[in-house]
Amino acid sequence: MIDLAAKAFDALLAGLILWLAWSSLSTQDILKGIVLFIAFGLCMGLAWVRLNAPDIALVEAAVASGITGAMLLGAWNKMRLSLAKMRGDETKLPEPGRPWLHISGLMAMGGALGWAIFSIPPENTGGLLVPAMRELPRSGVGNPVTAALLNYRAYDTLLEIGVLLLAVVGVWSIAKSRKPAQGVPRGPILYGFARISAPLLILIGGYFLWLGTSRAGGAFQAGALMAAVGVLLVLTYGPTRRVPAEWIDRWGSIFGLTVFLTLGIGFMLQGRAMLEYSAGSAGAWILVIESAATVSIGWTLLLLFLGGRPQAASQKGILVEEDEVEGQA
Amino acid sequence: MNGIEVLASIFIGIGLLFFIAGTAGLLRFPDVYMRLHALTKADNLGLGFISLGVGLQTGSWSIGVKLLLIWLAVLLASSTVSHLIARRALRGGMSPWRREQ
Amino acid sequence: MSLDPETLYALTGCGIFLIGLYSFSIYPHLIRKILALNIAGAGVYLVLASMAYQGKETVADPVPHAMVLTGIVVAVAGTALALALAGRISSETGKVDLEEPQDIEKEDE
Amino acid sequence: MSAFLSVSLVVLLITMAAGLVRVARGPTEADRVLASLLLGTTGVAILLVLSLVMSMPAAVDVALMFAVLSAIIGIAFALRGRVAASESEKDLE
Repeated sequence: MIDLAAKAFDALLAGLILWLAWSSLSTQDILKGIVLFIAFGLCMGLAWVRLNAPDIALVEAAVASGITGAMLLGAWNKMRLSLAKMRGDETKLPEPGRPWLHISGLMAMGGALGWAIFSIPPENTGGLLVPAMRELPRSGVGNPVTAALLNYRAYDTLLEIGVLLLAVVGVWSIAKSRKPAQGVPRGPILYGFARISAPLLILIGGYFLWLGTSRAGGAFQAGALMAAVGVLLVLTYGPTRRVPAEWIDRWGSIFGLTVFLTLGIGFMLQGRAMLEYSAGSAGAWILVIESAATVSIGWTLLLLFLGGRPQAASQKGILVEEDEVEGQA
Repeated sequence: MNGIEVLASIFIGIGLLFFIAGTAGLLRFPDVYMRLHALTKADNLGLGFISLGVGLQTGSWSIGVKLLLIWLAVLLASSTVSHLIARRALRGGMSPWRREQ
Repeated sequence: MSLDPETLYALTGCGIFLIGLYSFSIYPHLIRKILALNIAGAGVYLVLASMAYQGKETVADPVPHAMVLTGIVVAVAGTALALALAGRISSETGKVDLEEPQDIEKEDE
Repeated sequence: MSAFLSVSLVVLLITMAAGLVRVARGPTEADRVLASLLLGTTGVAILLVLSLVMSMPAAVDVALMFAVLSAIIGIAFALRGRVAASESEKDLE
């Protein structure tokens, strides 16, 4: 009975994931596509838990359906507003050409992928599980995923923070930041909500950061929560507050990478390989790096959400949406 | 199966009923304002019962506090968001549904 | 036929990868293309995580999990950059797709 | 007990799938966003029960993450800038 119900759950979830992927992409209505994509992220979160991957589920919850969803909504709305201003037509698009060619190519690819899945040897060798667990006591943390991210493969994480920074550089050089709409009234309920939940979110972010050393959690989860605090505050108070000076954005986003690199080079000067922690103190160094990375990841994700370089804070209340058509109403 | 487990399953069962009712409301009610009922009342009560049941079953204080936090966060979020969306719909000129229409 | 959960999820991953790739190549709207890339990426992560799954009772292989985490964060960075580019394109041209160059010339004439 | 929990998981997932019908059908944009919020609540409930069935306490943390972030999307949607005439027409449909 239990086994049957578990199988039914898995099959239903897999079907839902496939249906959501298909329907979020096949609709002409972009908002519908985005909302279905957010629901897709929720179902993926359930699938990660089913696959014993709570770390991925946490990141999926925070990043994929929180930050990416807000980013997509903002970009869609900005595009819509600027098209309305330019009298562009969003719905008139050329017909997709020759789908059958694509479909036959993809059928062949799907067959090959399915064959590859079924030809994986059934006796599971465990991959890198055995060495990863063997070295865990020496890695300084209790969670094998954190150990893989910040000890065994710390280079990956270093470069990943670098990629986030590069994305900010790219976004800043092609666009001005998207600003919260001014004409939409906020109201006491929203202000009260922001006042209660911003500190709560920061507290929970700290909890996830600390949790990462022993269980599922870590810098990315905590950083995404910090970014969510930023998104909430920008949306709520954005039209009435000054834009912070640009040096704060710059230092906030490179802080983590700086600490990470300084420590890596410091270890090299002590005669070890880059990011090779000294025996016994690995746990402390990992916590230092993770805390610095949390600040930077949060800041970077917030800057990415803003979708461009923030405008200079010369006067108060400058956050007038340039593409805002509302004033004409 | 001891008493606590029976109580936990009863709570989870009540929660399930509220979820089913909420979804039925979401599907059957005629306009966006009525569908808000399904969102803000039935489902949040259902989540409350389910977290009560799960909390009884695990019997751990740290998880209990987390469950309470989850419930409060969802209550806060759904009441704020539905207020904002309903107000925006009303000011955007969407009039509530009436029977005689 | 009975499927292991990991095989089921791996096949689902293949399916959403194909759906994403198909939509990416066929629909011209830029935001739909970005959504399609994200969904195709999720398919790849699903395959990787189901390779890592070692059964109900044991811990899963942490290394693919770490790779998927890195992948998700890099995908967010790429999505943000792509959305900024798409916004810039639409504000410059008034269009939401990348139209063929000869069509633009026709309009100019 | 465990059999009951496994069955209730399936029931919750079915209610979630039914809620998706509202996301797909609309008719207004507000309907879609509200329905997705409701799906989030159902997802949190599924995660809580899943943490019992799989005896995985970390699933409660995942539920906490979903719960505290569920408001962001809705707020971003409700506070977006408006296109003066065209959108209110669309909402009225």
